[in-house]
Amino acid sequence: MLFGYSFSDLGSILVMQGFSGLSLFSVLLLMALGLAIIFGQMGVINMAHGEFMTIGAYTIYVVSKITEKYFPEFMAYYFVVAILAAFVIAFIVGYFVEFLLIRHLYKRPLDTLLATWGLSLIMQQIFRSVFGGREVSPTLPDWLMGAWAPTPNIDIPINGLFVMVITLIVTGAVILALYKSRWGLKVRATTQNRMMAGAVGINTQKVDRMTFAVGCGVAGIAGAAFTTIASTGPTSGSTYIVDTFLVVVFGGTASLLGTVASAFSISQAQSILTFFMTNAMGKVVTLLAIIVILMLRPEGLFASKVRK
Amino acid sequence: MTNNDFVLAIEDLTVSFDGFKAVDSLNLYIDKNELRVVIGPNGAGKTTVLDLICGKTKATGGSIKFKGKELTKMAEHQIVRAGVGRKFQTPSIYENLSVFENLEISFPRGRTVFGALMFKRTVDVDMRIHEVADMIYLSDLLEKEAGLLSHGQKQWLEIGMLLIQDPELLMLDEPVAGMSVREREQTADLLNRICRDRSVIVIEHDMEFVKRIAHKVTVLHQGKILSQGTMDQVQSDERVIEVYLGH
Amino acid sequence: MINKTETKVWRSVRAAVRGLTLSSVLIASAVYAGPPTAQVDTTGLAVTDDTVTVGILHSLTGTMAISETGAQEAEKLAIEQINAQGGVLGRKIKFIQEDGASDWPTFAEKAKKLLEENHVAAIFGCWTSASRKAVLPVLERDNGLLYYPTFYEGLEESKNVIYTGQEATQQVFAGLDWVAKNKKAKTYYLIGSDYIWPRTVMKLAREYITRVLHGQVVGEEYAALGSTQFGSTINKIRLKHPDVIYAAVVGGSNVAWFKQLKAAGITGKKQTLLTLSVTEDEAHGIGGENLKGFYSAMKYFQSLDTPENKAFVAAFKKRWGEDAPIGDVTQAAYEGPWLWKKAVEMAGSFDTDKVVMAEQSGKISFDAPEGMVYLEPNHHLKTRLRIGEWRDDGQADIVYTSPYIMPNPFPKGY
Amino acid sequence: MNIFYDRWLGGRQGAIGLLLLALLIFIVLPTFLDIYRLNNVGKYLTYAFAAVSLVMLWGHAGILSLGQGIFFGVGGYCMAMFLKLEASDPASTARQTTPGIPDFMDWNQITQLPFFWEPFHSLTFTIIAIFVIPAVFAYVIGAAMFKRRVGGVYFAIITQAIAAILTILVVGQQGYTGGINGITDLKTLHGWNINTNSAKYILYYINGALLIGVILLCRYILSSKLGRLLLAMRDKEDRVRFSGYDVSNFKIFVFSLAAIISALGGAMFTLQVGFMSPTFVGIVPSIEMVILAAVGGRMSLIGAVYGALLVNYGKSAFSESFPALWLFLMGGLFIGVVMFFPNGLAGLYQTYAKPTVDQFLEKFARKSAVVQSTSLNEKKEVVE
Repeated sequence: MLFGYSFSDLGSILVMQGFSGLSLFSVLLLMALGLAIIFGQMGVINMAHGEFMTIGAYTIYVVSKITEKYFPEFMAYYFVVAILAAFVIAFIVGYFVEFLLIRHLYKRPLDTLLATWGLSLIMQQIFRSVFGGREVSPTLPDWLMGAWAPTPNIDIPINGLFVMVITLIVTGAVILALYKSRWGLKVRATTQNRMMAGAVGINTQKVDRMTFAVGCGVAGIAGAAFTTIASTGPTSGSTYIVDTFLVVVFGGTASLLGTVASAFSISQAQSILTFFMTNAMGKVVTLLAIIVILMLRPEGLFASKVRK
Repeated sequence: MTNNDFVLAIEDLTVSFDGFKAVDSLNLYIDKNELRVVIGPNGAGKTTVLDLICGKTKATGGSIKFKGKELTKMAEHQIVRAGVGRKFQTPSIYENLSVFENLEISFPRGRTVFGALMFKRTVDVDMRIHEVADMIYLSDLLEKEAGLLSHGQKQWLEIGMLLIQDPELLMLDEPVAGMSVREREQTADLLNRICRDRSVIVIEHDMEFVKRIAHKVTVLHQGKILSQGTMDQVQSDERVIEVYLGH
Repeated sequence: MINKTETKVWRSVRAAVRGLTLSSVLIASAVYAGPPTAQVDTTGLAVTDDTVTVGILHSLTGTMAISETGAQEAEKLAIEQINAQGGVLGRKIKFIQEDGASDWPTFAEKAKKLLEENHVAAIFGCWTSASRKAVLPVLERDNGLLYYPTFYEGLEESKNVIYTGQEATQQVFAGLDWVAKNKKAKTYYLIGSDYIWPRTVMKLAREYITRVLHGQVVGEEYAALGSTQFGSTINKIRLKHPDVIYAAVVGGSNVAWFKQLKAAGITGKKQTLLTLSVTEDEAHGIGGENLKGFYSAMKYFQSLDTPENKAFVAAFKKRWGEDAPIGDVTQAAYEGPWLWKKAVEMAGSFDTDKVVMAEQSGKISFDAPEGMVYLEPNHHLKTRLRIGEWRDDGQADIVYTSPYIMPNPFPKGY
Repeated sequence: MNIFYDRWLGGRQGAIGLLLLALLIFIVLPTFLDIYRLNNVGKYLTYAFAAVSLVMLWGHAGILSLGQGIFFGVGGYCMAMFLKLEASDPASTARQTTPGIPDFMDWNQITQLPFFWEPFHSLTFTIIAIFVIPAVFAYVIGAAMFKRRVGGVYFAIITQAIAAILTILVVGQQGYTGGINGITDLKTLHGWNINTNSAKYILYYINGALLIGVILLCRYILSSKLGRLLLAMRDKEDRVRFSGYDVSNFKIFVFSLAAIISALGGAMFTLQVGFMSPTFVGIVPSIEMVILAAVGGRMSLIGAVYGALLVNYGKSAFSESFPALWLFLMGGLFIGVVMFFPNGLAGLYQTYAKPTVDQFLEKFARKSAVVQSTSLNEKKEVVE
């Protein structure tokens, strides 16, 4: 016995606590990926990122309702399709947003902050007008909402596992796309030196539009994944925005690996702290720690030292 | 001969960016009232050396002594106040202020917050500004918005912004880049005049220009000194030729 | 009923008499059922010979719009029904709606506008304690009247507010009694969102559990408003093996909380959970399948099987659509206009002071969807408490109905 | 002419702009608006403080702070704490378990006043605190950030995070802060009832006067070498640094100044609205404050005031006429300003109104001046 708890208890808690840390990690990472592309690579401060997540969430809702109504026999599988749909829709919206709004503002990064804030207000109101003020809840397939119990007193949330898998796939895909594909090369070229990239015949406009759209698409996937663990309402996306930015900034805007690392450290810190102190204080302490570290390393965790 | 006899004594200076040594245990000594030109192929570490001296980049190792004062530990503004002025490669001036205001801001008074708040445009300030403006051939453009000056004039203005602080060591990174032949000559005269009562380090590619001004030339290559001496000595040094032609 | 008609008659007679002297009033009183305006409104309210204006003040935008939608729908429905029955003192009710935008200062500003610019006779609105607290000084300054529908922490009794929702003691004690008796509960884990209502509720619960039920509180925790991560909290709960999880989590957090419970294998089958913050509205957002088997303590559930409620539900769905859920607060909001009507008619005037006098008379009651409710002199309702067990269709089976509970906003010894 | 005219008023153009603003605030609005509307305008003008502070900080020094709400809140809370203590005398709180302490403390089982509340019994201390606390707080943040060269987007996001932390703390520590409800039900200032109409008029005028005062002060600072240095730093930070200035000190100064100005607004807000709540410390209001400055024109002090008035008036007007749609209009406004009028109202004035105004002034001057040859005047107008 230890603090009056049996060791099997403590053991299983340890496992589950570790797991909840990991699932928080995958949540943060998934949120941050899209922004890491848009903000990290393009330097666009997209305050409407949360709303793009919400798009994903509502997509799941709509698809689930449709499936329920017309092909109930597919209820168990619709989620996979829905996630792709979430990506596509968010992607398309992002594409047009870039075309109508963002592309005029590349020279004024701080102004993108204001404009996209306005955009987020508009998007929230659109959600409200279309889906109503109330929260909605997509009917999720049962296999997704259950828990996997390897031992009697360990329960591993399946949706947690699910989110992890998605995160793994998306992260892998993004990293490959950015560092291995031709497109990625163009993106990095453009973001590092717009003029040169243009000079060597890269269609920077096209690249920008794609990059932004992909970032939004990823946000859509994140939103879709969150319907399994959190709420879906007109404003639910906006609650993530600060955390998301912190993850990206903390990781050092330049590198995706940095984003991964920061998401990991933040999530672990938060989940451990919230276990030992109250939920609210845990969050406060984590944020404080991030700020202090950012002051010591203004360029973020993974910024490389170069002649400026 | 002790380091304090030199205006600037750089010893064993090293800086590395993620392993790559941009400057590698460099030793460099500048005399009083000397005009030293530093040349070398791209990536030789010329600009980095200036960055290290003026504190823009922090050294990984080694020492930089200015009149016996260790610079590597000091903050940029302290180094400037100690008497080291630095002009950047691309002219760095306040485009939307007038020439006069550009010089005024650089005038070494009211450098604290409240000093700046209380700063008054007194007669001596005015005289000093006109005096410097004459030196840099801009006396009749004082009210002009700096952004509207020609590239060469901008270079001069920046030099003037340093001169008004009357530094003992002046560092100029490619001062004649983008200048017409006429302007180059004027600049050469300017440099020869100003190095009478201060030491000057110039980074330059244009060999003709270097010939006109250099007392002594240092050739940098891969962060090390390749050769040093008068222009003729350096030019006849086959290692130098090899490096330049090798490119 | 009879003496009311008598008074009506008597009033119109008096009106007629006075009318003789003022022909204009004669016409008025002849044309309108109600007594003349000069008589029913001496404080310059927005009352004409055939209309009276009230205000509706809820959040239509921002995070709180999620919860407040139902309330303002119910208030509009009640007003329409009252008008269909001929209105109040022979005057049709017109309403002006303002958006509190989930922002407390905005609530105050709008309340002020309704009272000082529109001179509304009463305001139906507010949801969060914060919005009510913001509006309160305005009401007291301009002597306005607010009907507040939400179950709340109590500790308040303003002359200018009628609380149609339950105050904390009404919602807490009976529920704990039930869970202690029927679930043989000894150990409790308390969790709420971090603001005044959950903290007050939990304070009462803690005292009651230890002092009255001789149970044990094995854990107490508050989640930051809007936080969506409950992994660690849930693990803490597992470690304690409480008989009952007693929850008052609100807003978006609420949804995350229940989804993550379900996912962690903590379901109604394995664990008793009693919540104070889940009505049919929240259930709609959380998803019935995630609530199945958990319990809510409310004074009203949509599934309540009485003719009055069936009629109300039918009317509500007819007006606001089939899939619109009806929660406790929605029903309480519906009571507002009706209680006001009764008080105004008893007072025979729209003047706030007279209406308040009537409200405090202790004689006002209303046959609401939830059953008879009695307005006590302390501005709160005497009601029952019900325990509902959630089904996966987002509706609850009522498993317990308490006897009537007196409202006690300032409980001694807590 | 003399220092005051040139530097405080900012020359003829500036003086006239200021005069018009003063006319609007002190005469036009009070005559045409009932007290309810005027009180709202007063509220908007407290946001104008924050907007003005951002013009200094963001427009001129190029430092974007998404945390001005922090300081607005600090100022507001200081004032609120004083008023709350006055409002919770033993008599009026007799019903509580512990009479004589603010009601929310009683609800959270706090039995005696926390030490840091004690000094707020004194109005003098409170007023000093309204200036000092934000200044110190800003100094600490500023020193920590600017000495380490944290700037641009990083600074913006860190300030945002700090705002988030403060909100969580204020909401979480409700025993000491009133939590999400904020500090409500404030009644009197030294026995003077701040909820009466006369009081509201007086407060409105005090507020207006303070705002004008702040603008004058900022004008003075901007017209000094310090003002030019701020611009210089914004555009060529390194050059300034290598001209021998300790750039971080200047940033810390302007950041602290901005903090004080915002706090002043917060305090006036509490006085006029009668309560303070954590919704002001948060991220949303902080961003909206930036928007106010942007709409007004981020370089123009007076523009900021008009921006604050316009946006907030629009907000309440929209939300009264179409409650469900005002977000569309607000969002549209933000985007529109950034996309089409990056210099905001001030920019519009510069491009469209100013020429005519100048001409008018020219004529005006000419009338009073000695006779001149018409041809010369024609030239003048062409030049203008």
